[in-house]
Amino acid sequence: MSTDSMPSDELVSLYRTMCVIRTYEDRLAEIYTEGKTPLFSIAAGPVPGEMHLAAGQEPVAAGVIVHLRSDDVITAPHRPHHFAIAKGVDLKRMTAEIFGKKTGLSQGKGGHMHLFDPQTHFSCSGIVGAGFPPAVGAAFAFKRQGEDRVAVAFAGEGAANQGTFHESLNLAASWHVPVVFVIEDNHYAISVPKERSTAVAKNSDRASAYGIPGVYVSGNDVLAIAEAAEKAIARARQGHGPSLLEIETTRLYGHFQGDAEAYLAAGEKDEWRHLDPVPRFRDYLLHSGRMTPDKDQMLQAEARALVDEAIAFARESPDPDPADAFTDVFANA
Amino acid sequence: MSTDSMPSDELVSLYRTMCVIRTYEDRLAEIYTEGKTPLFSIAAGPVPGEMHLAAGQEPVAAGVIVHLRSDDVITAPHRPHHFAIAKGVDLKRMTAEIFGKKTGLSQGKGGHMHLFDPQTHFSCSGIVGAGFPPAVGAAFAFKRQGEDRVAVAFAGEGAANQGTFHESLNLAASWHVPVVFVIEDNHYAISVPKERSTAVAKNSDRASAYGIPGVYVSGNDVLAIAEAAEKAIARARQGHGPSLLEIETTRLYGHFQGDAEAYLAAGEKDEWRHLDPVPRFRDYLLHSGRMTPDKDQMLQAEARALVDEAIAFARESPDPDPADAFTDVFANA
Amino acid sequence: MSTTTIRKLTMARAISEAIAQEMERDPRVLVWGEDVGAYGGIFGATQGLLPKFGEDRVIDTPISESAFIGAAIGASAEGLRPVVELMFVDFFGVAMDQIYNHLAKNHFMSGGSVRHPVVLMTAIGGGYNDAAQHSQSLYGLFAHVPGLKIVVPSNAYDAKGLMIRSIREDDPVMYFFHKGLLGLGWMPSDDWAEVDVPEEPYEIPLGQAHVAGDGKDAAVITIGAMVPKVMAARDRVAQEGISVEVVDLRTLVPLDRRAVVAAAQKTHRVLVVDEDYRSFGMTGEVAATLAEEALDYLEAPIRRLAVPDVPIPYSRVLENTVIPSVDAIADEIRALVK
Amino acid sequence: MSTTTIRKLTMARAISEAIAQEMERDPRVLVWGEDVGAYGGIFGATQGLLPKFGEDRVIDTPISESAFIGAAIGASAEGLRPVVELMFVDFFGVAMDQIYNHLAKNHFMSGGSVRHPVVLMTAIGGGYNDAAQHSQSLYGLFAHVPGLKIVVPSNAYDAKGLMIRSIREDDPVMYFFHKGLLGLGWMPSDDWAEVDVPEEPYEIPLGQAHVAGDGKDAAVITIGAMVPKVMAARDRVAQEGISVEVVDLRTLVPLDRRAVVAAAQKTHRVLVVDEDYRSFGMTGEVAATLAEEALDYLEAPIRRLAVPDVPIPYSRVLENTVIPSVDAIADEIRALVK
Ligand SMILES: Cc1ncc(C[n+]2csc(CCOP(=O)(O)OP(=O)(O)O)c2C)c(N)n1
Ligand SMILES: Cc1ncc(C[n+]2csc(CCOP(=O)(O)OP(=O)(O)O)c2C)c(N)n1
Ligand SMILES: [Mg+2]
Ligand SMILES: [Mg+2]
Repeated sequence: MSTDSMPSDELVSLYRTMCVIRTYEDRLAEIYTEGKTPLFSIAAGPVPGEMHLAAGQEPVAAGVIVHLRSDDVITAPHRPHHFAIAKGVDLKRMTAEIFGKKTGLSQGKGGHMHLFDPQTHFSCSGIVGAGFPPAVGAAFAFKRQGEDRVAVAFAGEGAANQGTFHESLNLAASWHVPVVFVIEDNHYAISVPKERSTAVAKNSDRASAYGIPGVYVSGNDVLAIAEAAEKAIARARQGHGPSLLEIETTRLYGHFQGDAEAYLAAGEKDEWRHLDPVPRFRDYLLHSGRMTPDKDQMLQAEARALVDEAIAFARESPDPDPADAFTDVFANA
Repeated sequence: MSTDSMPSDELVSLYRTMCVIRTYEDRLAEIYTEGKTPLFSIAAGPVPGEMHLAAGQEPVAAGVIVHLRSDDVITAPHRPHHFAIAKGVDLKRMTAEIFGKKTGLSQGKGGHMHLFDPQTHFSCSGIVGAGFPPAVGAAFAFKRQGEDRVAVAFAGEGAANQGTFHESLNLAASWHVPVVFVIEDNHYAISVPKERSTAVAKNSDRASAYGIPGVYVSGNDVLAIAEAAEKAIARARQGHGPSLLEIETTRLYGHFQGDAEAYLAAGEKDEWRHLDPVPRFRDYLLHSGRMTPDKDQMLQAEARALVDEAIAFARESPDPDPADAFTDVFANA
Repeated sequence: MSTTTIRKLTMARAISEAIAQEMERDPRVLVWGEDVGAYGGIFGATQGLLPKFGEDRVIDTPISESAFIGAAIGASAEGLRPVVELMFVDFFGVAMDQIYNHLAKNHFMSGGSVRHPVVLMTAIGGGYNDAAQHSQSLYGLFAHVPGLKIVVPSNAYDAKGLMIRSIREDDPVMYFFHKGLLGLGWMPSDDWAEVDVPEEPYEIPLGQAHVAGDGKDAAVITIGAMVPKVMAARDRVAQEGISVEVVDLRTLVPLDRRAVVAAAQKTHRVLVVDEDYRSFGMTGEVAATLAEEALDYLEAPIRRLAVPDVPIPYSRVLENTVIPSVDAIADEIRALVK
Repeated sequence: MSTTTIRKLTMARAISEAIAQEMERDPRVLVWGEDVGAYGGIFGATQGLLPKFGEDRVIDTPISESAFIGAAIGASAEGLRPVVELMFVDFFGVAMDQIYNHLAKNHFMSGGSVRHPVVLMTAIGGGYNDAAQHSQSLYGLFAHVPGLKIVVPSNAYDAKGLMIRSIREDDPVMYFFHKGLLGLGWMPSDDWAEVDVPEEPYEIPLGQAHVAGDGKDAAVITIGAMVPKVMAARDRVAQEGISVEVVDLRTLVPLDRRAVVAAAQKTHRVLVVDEDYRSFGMTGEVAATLAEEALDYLEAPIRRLAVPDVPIPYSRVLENTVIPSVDAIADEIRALVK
């Protein structure tokens, strides 16, 4: 663990967020198989469609979003749950959405890749690289409206090769708007390793192409992430313009559930295990005396209860009405 | 003028190319007004439609393309004539195309922004930034086919803010293919100055985002350009991968003919005049004794004759047949 | 009693006046795009806005259409109402994902909780030899994907009322102005489009076609710059005793199918004219609507006249061949009533 | 006498076999796209190619669709014949300019001197709850713009023959495979599409519809994954004594208008079924063709069934509402013959 100037309760709160995320993702991984075994079938069960889980990537969400307010904006990618949870999206309505239920954030119209929550100013998209421009636009609105709000665009390292990355960083820098671009480097874009798709080792080095700060945070270390993010977000909030963070992290499940990861070298994934941040951060907190084992047990129980409750809510919620398919194409009909 | 290790005849040949381009562009500027006065009308006269002239930008074309062979590929932007001339595109057929004639490169289907010449491997496009990806693809074909050919993508400084710039440089660097990206920095994209649209002063600094060399050549100096281009093209031809050049140049006409340039500050354009490369290079050649005044007169006369001939050919050529509009949508009908 | 000043305006002036009035009324309305500031828009749609509203509200962008159109998504979700210019519709391909997967769908995908009051305005059309990448209409393609309202005015009066309505919509609206209707001195332009326009702001609702000419022998259903051409063809065949009803659709989404059907019920013979590509577009949809809802009224096969599925060629003689002309329209009408 | 080995193949296998055979025959044929190498294509269309042809010919790309689709333009002009995968058609918006302004138009804009023998293959379709950005068909949009051939196979036999023909074309071909026809174990898939496929290479020409079922009371014109659904509906109404002709268009460009008209001449009643959006698309074009060329044969209004101009919703109950089902098709047929 790197520096730890944070008070213990804040550290424990980071841990708590990570626990909720991990509990949630592990539980979804289980539920996702319901109705899909013995032969995996993507369309079957209570949670159909693609499912991109973020277990292993908790520190990015927790460490960055701890510095955000509820009125700050997040645009997230196809792998969105950890960000949504850290941002405080209502877990019940989010889960109901993932279950395709009427009580979901979008009444079942959006699904796991399309979580929208105007209350916490959260949105995501299934199109790689699509979240960069809207984040710039939101930041522009804040500047124009004289607000000290900030927008954060999260995306994977694969997304940094999309044209929108370049256009958005340039536009944000030209407009000098309060946005932070955060790249999650989990080493892979589906089956394609970063070093075979990206011409530089660190996307953060690309910040110089826009005259903005770029920082790489290695080790999937929530404290280092929180530290780097604090600076970038404060900078944006104080009107000093955009910056770029790239954060090393690790994808503990496959790209999506059902991915056999046959493209990985034998044992390759084991190497990533040392980056598994939840036990590492737990050990750190316990060993440094910042958290008692009891507190840990309690937090984990709380996380389970929260997730249980959300899932029960989702399961018990009614399906949408077939006629709902025809509404909400337009606001002014 | 910077270094001049080139033999005199090569220098004079560079000058000759620049003279032909300048003569051509000035003549087109004149012809373009035919039938369009007293009230300018874009659709009237022998040459209708938009017209983007490259007078002032001759050194970029001459200095880079002098290092190319006829089997090397060029993709050019909406302002293409100087590149086409330097590449050796048949001036008669090119001019006939610009006049919309049956004898044109595309039998009148393409026009000034759509000059295609498979013989010299030249093409251009009216879409800003669109030439980057095809150049990477051509370079990939060369590598795959074991050829020592090179592709060069030219574009304006405004085009460097398009997503295709980023994607193509990254792809080229990842694929390690023989392509050179050349940005013409004429300070403006239509009415928008570079410093208001581009977050860094030099696009060449963006090369580091792809781990490739990036060189800025200032002063619109054909010798400095030729020197920088020689390295970049040799590097590509020898299999050492892509590079990026940005070249300062100057747009002596408006963005397109008919542009009143009301967006320029008073006197702003006069400042650019010192960058007018043709008289400067002429003076240099004369004063350094590399070219006699007689030779100069002869070259200018030759340029005029060449241009006259091309324009006469275009004027005298027949229009396409209306039925031609329906052919060439597909090769296999 | 209120007095209204009415002047003849070019369509370009009508558009910029509409935007200016909405900007005055509502500080959330802003304009951005390439060359919309000092230049006033390549086609004059933002003329006069920069001096009036300043650089904070009239903003030149880099040539980064994905970024600046996508920015309208985030900005509109957070309180602004941007009017964004895509210089030529032909350039949509560099930004289509932001347009159709996000701007158009977020309202639906969010179950109605997110709104994007954005006008994306863009220049369309040929007739001045700008060739295959600068002369297209393409609105049929945007009408095909759900979530975008599609506005295509044919004259200055409609242009103003439709623009004001578009800015006030809480939905993304694509507003297509034809270069040959704008009344730009340097562009061949149909005088027909320069009409009386009240100075005061007014709205024209989306989804209401307009009967531009009454007739009984045949109906021509059309839109945009084809409206004046059809009206000219109507005058021509009137001298031959053929009476033609002309329906100006004005918007493709919503599509006024009732007006389409009514025209067939009235005249029993229908020609559909368009400057977009012929197949899989506007003419197909209108003809299909008639085949579904007005079959029994049709006394002759539907006829369609549009760009015949070729890229727009550069050369004058070739371009004139593919873009429907008054002559060609008149011929089609004659064939229809024969 | 030649002997031909015939096996039942899934459509995914048929596609990858077709590509492999063309790669063997012609060293200029290469494959690139996201996850086409070690992964074998997310939908298996490039399965087995990497081990067989190596990394020089089967190439994983960055997530840079404009660059790698645009690269096919330059590569094909300089001697290669790339087969490029766009993982889902829904992503076209990030690369559309390269596709429609360049790949599609360069042949025309060059007066025929430049050729782009490129196959751009892509996955389409819903039915597995992947929501609004991963479930579309959208081929109608590509059919609207000139210069692209549009292929949409409905079964493994056609898939192989059409792919081989597509690779041999000197024109850009967009090849759309429906995820629900591929025979992937993990994706709901129609067994109907898994049919006998000869091992030897063979071509199916573009532009020839196929009568998938003979009938006399009504005709259903359709394409892609709707073909098996229509065939199932046909079986169902057959029990009620309704005899249905089924026309599988197989390609939209070229469109076999003769087959469309013939179906109307034979049965006098036509339903058009599609999984693409309803308006301004395939169903409109087919219906319009009938209104133009077969009006006198029609004894009932044309009917259309397609995705009703809404984004594809996520929830199962909602998605099932908008994607034409066997039930809905059967109901439409019944209404048509009433
Ligand atoms: C424009 C676009 N191209 C391709 C895809 C398919 N796709 C979905 S996720 C993904 C990989 C993304 O990798 P990365 O950005 O590193 O994020 P990660 O999945 O590793 O979190 C791809 C290629 C897409 N959704 N959108
Ligand atoms: C994608 C796209 N956006 C906008 C335009 C309109 N446009 C044509 S040229 C131009 C300016 C280009 O500037 P630059 O790249 O610097 O080239 P220059 O004209 O200065 O040579 C613009 C905005 C276009 N053709 N394509
Ligand atoms: Mg990744
Ligand atoms: Mg420039």
